[in-house]
Amino acid sequence: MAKYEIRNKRLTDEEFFRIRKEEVLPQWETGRDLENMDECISAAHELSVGLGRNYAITLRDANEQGIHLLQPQFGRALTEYMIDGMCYVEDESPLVPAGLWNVFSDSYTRKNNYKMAAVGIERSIQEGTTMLNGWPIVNFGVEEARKIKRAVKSPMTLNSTDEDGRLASETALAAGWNACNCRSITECMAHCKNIRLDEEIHINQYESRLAAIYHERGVPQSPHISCNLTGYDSCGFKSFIMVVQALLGSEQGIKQFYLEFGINMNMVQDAAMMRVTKKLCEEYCQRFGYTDVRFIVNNNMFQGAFPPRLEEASAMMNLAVMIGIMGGSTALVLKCQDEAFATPTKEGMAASVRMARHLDTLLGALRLPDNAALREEEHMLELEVRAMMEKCLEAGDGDIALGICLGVDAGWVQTMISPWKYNRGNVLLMRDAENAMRYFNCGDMPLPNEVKQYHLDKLKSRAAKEGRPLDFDMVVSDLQYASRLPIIQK
Amino acid sequence: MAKYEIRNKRLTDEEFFRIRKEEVLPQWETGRDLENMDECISAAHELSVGLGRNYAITLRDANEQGIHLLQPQFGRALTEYMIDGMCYVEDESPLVPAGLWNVFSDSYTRKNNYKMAAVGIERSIQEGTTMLNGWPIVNFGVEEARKIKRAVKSPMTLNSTDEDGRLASETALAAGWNACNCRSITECMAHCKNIRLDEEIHINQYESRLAAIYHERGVPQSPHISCNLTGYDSCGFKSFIMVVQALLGSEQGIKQFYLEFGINMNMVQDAAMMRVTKKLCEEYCQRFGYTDVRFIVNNNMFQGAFPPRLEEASAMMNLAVMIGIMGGSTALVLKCQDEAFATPTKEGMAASVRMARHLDTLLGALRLPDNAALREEEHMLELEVRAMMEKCLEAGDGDIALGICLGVDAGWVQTMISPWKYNRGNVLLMRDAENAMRYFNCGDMPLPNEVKQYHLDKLKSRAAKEGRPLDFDMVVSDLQYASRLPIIQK
Amino acid sequence: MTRRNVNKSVVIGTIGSDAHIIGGWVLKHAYEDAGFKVAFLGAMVSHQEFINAAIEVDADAILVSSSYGMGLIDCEGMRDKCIEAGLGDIILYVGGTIAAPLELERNWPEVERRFREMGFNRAFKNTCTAKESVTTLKADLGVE
Amino acid sequence: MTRRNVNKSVVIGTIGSDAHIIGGWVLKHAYEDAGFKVAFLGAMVSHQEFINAAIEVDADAILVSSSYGMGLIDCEGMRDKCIEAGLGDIILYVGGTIAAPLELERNWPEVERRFREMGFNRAFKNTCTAKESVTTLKADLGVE
Ligand code: B12
Ligand code: B12
Repeated sequence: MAKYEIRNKRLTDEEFFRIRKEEVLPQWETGRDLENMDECISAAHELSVGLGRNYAITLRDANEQGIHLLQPQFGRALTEYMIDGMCYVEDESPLVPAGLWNVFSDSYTRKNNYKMAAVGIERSIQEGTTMLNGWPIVNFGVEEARKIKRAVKSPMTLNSTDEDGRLASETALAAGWNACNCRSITECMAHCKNIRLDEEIHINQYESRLAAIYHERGVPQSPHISCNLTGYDSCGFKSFIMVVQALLGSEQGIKQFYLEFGINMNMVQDAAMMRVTKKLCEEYCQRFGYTDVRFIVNNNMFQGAFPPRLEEASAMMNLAVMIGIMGGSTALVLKCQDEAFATPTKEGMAASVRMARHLDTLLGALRLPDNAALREEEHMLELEVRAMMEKCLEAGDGDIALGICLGVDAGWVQTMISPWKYNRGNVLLMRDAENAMRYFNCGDMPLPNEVKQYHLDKLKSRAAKEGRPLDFDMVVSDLQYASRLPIIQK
Repeated sequence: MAKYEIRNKRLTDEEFFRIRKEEVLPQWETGRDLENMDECISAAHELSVGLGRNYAITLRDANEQGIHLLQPQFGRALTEYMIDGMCYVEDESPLVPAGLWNVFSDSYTRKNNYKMAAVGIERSIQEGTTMLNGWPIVNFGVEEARKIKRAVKSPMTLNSTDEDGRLASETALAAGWNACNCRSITECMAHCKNIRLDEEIHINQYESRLAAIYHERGVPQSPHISCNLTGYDSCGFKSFIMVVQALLGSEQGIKQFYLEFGINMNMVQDAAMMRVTKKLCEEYCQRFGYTDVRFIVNNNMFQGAFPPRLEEASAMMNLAVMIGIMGGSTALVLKCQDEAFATPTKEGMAASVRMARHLDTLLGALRLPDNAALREEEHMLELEVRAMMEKCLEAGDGDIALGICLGVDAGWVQTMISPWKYNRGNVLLMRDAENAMRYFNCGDMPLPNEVKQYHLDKLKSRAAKEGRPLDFDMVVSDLQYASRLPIIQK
Repeated sequence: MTRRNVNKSVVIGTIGSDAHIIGGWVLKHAYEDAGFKVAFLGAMVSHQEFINAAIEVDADAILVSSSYGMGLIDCEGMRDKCIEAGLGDIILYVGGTIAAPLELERNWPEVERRFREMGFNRAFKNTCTAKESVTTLKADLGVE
Repeated sequence: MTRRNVNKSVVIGTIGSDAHIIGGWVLKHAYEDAGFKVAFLGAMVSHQEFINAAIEVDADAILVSSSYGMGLIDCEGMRDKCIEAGLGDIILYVGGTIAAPLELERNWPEVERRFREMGFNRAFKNTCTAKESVTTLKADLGVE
C-alpha cells in the first residue's frame, strides 16, 4: 500500500496555488494572462452568469424542467473558423435556447505539445483550412476564448484533456466557459500510454479543485465525469469509474456533475447504466459525507466506429438520441453524419441539431417504461459496480484514490482495448442477440458469479440466434458491428 | 335491420364468376386479357412461387424466422419508370433478399377513371416525367405488370383501392403479385365520399374471394388489412376496424392476413395496438369458426403530415421503424425523405432502405420489454375494441357486415376527419404529453366509462405539462404536430 | 383588382379525385375564425360544384386544395368555366402538394407559372400555414 | 519492387499523439492470422520507435495507423528517417482517418498524392478492411 502516495484528499489552497504558479501557468506563454485569479473569475462571471449563458445553471434548470439540451461538438484550428461555424449552427438549427456547446481542442494541445499546435496553426493558415483536429485553446489564450464566448449564444464547455488539461481548463474557465473534466481513469484508458494513474489523479485533483473555486466564488460549474472511453467497454466498467470519479471530484468541492455517458446502443442496458450510475454516485457520495452534490444524467453518442454513409449514420444518431431521451438524459451530445470521416463540419452539426430536436418533439414526455428486463439489468449492474467499488475501497483502506490504483495493478480495473500500458486487457467483450455488451471473458475483474453467469446466459441467446458457437472472431468483428455497411446483393 | 341486404357470407362461385364477367372485367378493355382464369393462375404461379418470389410465402417465412422485411413504396406513370426505379432501389440498397415491394397505382385508376388515367399517361409521355401519382395498372394491363414482376427481385404487392379496386387486383394477381386489399371501412373513411358502406363491403367481398381462390389454387396470398387511414385516428378505432375486416375477409376464405398498421408514433400505444389487434383478430376469428387463419403484424409509417426537411423526416422515419421493430412488426413499409413533397423517388426510397436496414441491425433482437404501462394501454384498448365489436355484433344480430353498417349510421363507428359523407365526425382527438393519441371528446362512440376516463386522465398530463387548459385549437394544431419545422431563434 | 363588393366569403374543397381533406378542414376553421363565411365542400369536388357553391354564397374566392399530385391536370379549364358562369373576376387560389413529380415540386417558379397560365391568381406550397393564406387573401381583397 | 528477402514481418502502431488503438489491434490480429510476425507498438509511436522496431524484427513493412486527423503533419519526414536508418526500401503504409478536414478526406486523390510525396507506398481509407490490407501487402511483397 505504500506503493502510492495518492489519497482522495482536498488540495489545500496553499498547494493549489503553488501548483498553479509553478506547474500550470508556466506551461505556455499564454498562461501569463491568467495570473490574476480574481480578475479571471470576475470576467468569467460577467461572460457566463452575467450574460445569462452559464453552462451549469442552464443544465440544472433544464434538468428541473425536463427540457432536453442539445449539444453539438465543434473544433477547428482557427478562431475565425470557430466563430463562423458555431454561429452557422445557431443560425441554421433550433439550437437556441435549449442548447449547449461542446468545444474540443486539438490533440497536440491535449498532449501539452503547444509547439506542434503552433505548427498546426501555421499549416492551417497556409492551407486555408483546418489542419488540427480541434481548437488550440492554449496557444490562442484567454482573450480569444472570450471572443468566441461573446459570439455564440449557447453556454459552452471545453473538452480538452489527455494527460494534463489544466492550462486548457484554466483558460476556458477564465473565459466564462465551463471546463475541468473530472476523469482521470477515463483519460488513462482512452488517451494515454505511459502516465501512471496516481499521477493522473493528482493532475485531475487540481482541475476539480479549480472548478470548485470558481463555483464557490459565484461562477457555477458542472464538470463532466465521462465514460465515453474506447467505445468498447462494458457498462459495469463505465458505471464503476464514474462512481469513483464522483468521489474524487466531490472531495475537491465540486457540487454539480455532468455525467457524460458513452452509450453501448442497447436501450435497456444503457438506461440501466444511466440509472444505476446516478443512484450509486449519490449513494457513495452520501456515505463519504458529500451530501450536497447534484448529478445530472447526460449522454454522448456511441463512441465506437460509425458507418461511412449518411443514412446509416442517421440511423445511429437517431437511435442514440432516442436512447438518451428514453433513458433519462438531460443534455444530448451530438455527433454528425461526418463522424466516420473527419471532425464535425458546421453543416453536419446543424443537421444533427435539427434531427435531434425533431425526435425530441416526437417523443414528448415518453420515457422507457419501468420493466422487469430493465430491473434485472439494473440489479446485475449494481452488483457488479458494488463489487468493484468495495474491492477497491477495501484495498485502499477506505481511500478510493489509492484503491483504484491498486485495482488497476491487480487487474480488477481494466477494459478490453486501450492504448494505456497499465491496462491488463484480458477481458473480452461481445454483444448478445439484442446487441447489449456482455463479458465473454471477464479476465481478472472481480465480478460476482451471478453477474458472470448472467452475461454468459445472455451470450448464449446470440449463439442460438446465429446458430454458431461464440468465439474470438466475434469479439473482433463486433468492434465494427455498427460501422460495416450492409451488403448489397446484385 | 332490413335497411341493408349485406351479410358476412361467402360469395358462391356462381355469384363470383357472374360478377367477374359482368361487372369487373368489362370495366376497361384490358380486362379481356384476364378472361381465362386458369391461365391467369398458372402464370401467377410461375411468376411468384415458381421464381421463389411469392409475397405471402416470403412474409410467412420472415415472420417465423424473426427477420424484418423492408418494404419500399413506388409508383410512377410509365412502366419504364417503374422498372428503372425499382431496379435502382434493389441495386443501391440492401433490399434483397429481405424485401417486399408496395406498388401504388394512381388515383384515377383507383377511382376507375381509366380515361383520365390515359390522359395522365399521355401527359407523362409529353412532359417526359411522371404526371400521375402512381402506376396505372389497369390501363397498362397484365402483360406490362408481368414485365415489372420479372424485372424485380423482391415480391410485390399492389396498393390500389378506393371505391373499387377489383379490376386492378385481378390484373395484379394474374401477374404474380400479391393484391386484394381487405379494407372496406378503411377505404370509405380514407378515400371515399359518396359510396355506402354496404356497397363497399360487397365490392370487397369479391376482392377477398378472389385472393382466396388464387390461394386455394396454389398461389399463396396475403391480403392487406389496413388501418392507415387519415393519419389522425384513435388506436381503438384502427384496431376495431381491423378486427371487423378480419371477419369479413376470413369468411371469403383468406388464410393469411397482412395487418398493415398506420402508427400514431407513440411506441407504447402503437405496440399495444399491434398486440391487441392481432390477439382480437385471432380470438374473433376463432369465435366465428375461422380456425386456420394466420395474422402477421406489419406496419406502415405515420400516415399524417411529414416535415418538409431531410433531418426532420429522417427523425420521423427512424422513430417509425423503431416502433415497428420494437412493437413486433415483420414487414416495415417505408416512406422517404420526399414524403412532404411528392410521391417517393427512387433515390429517396433507396436511402430509406439503407437507413431502416441499419437500424434493424443495431436493434438486433431487442423488443419493447413487457411493462405495466403497455399492459394498461393494452387493457384499455381491449375494452374499447370489445365494446365496439359487441355493440355492432349485437346490432347486426351476430352479423358483423350488417352490424358495422348500422354502427356507422348510429355514429358508434366514426373518426374525426374524413372525406366520407357518412362519417359522423363528432369525435375529437388530441395528443397527450407523451404524444399518444387520446379522445378529447368521444362523440357517439360507445366507449366504456373506464376508457373515457383513462383518456381524459392522460390528457390532463398534457394540460399540466403545458400549463394551459385543453382546447379545440390543440386538436387543430396537433394535426401538424410532426410536420411543423422547429423555430430557429436568430 | 377591380371587383364587386367584397363580402368575406370563400368556397373550400379538394379538386378532382383528391381525398386529402385534412388541409381543407384546417383552412375552414382558420377562415371561419377570421370572420369569413365558408362553403366547405369537402373532398373530390368538381369544377361545377365549386362554381355552383361560389354563386350560391357569392364568394370572393375559391380555395382549391390539391394534394394528391394531379392538381395540374385537375385544374385545367377551371378559369374558363368560371368565366362562362359569370365569375370571371373571382379569385382562384390553389394550394397543397400540387405537382406530382419531385423535380417539378422543387421547381416552384415553374409550378406557379403553370397555374397562373391556367388563370389561378396564386399557388401555395404545402408549407404555407392556414393563417398565412388568410392574410394573403385579405390583402388581395383589400379587407381587414 | 526489387527488395531484400521477404520474411513476412510487419510493425504496427499509431503515429504521433494518436490514441486510436482499436484499428491497430484489429490489424495485429489479421496479420497474425495471415502468418505474419507482428511487432505491435500500440499507440502514440514516434518515427524512431517505428524504425527501431522495424530493424529489430527485420520488417518488410511499417503499417502506420493515424485516425485522429493529423496524420499529414505527423508523417512528415518518416521516409527520410527510414533512409537514414538504412531502411530505404521498406514498405510504408498509412491508413485510418488520415486527414483532418472533410474537404480533404473527400478529395482522396489529393490525400494519396500527399502521402506518396512524403514517401509512403500506399494510403488506405478507413473503409479498408484488415483483410484487404493483408491481401494488398502480400501482393506488394509478392508472397502468398
Ligand atoms: C394524410 C395523408 C393521406 C391520408 C389522407 C386522409 C384524408 N382523407 O385526408 C391517406 C392515408 C388516406 C392518403 C391517401 C393518399 N395519398 Co396521401 N398523404 C397524406 C400526408 C401524409 C399528409 C397530408 C395532410 O393531411 N397534411 C396535413 C394538412 C393539414 O396539411 P395540407 O394538406 O398540406 O394543408 C395545409 C397547406 O397545404 C395549406 N393548404 C392546403 N390546401 C390549400 C389550398 C389553398 C388554396 C391554400 C391557400 C392553402 C392550402 O393549408 C393547410 C394548413 O396548413 C401527405 C404527405 C405529407 N404532407 O406529409 C401525403 C400525400 C399528400 N399523399 C400522397 C398520395 C400519392 C396519396 C395516395 C395516392 C396514396 C399513395 N400513393 O400513397 C392516396 C390518395 C387518395 C386520394 N384519392 O386522394 C402524396 C401526393 C404526392 C404528390 N402530390 O405528388 C403525398 C404528398 C405523400 C407522398 N409523398 O407520396 N394520404
Ligand atoms: C473510438 C474512437 C475514439 C476513442 C478511441 C479509443 C482508443 N483509444 O482507441 C476515443 C473516444 C477515446 C476517441 C478519442 C478521440 N478521437 Co476519436 N474516434 C473514434 C471512432 C468513433 C472510431 C475509431 C475506431 O475505433 N474504429 C474502429 C477501427 C476498427 O477502425 P479503424 O480505426 O478505422 O481501423 C480500420 C481501418 O481504418 C484500417 N486501418 C487503420 N489503420 C490502418 C493502417 C494501415 C497501414 C492500414 C493498411 C489499414 C489501417 O484497419 C482497421 C480495420 O478495419 C472514430 C470515428 C469513426 N471511425 O467512427 C473517431 C475519430 C477517429 N476520432 C476523432 C477525434 C478527433 C478524436 C479526439 C481528438 C476527440 C475528439 N475531438 O472527438 C480524441 C483523440 C485522442 C487521441 N489523442 O488520439 C476524429 C478524427 C478526425 C479526423 N481524422 O479528421 C474521428 C474520425 C471522429 C470525428 N469524426 O471527429 N476516439
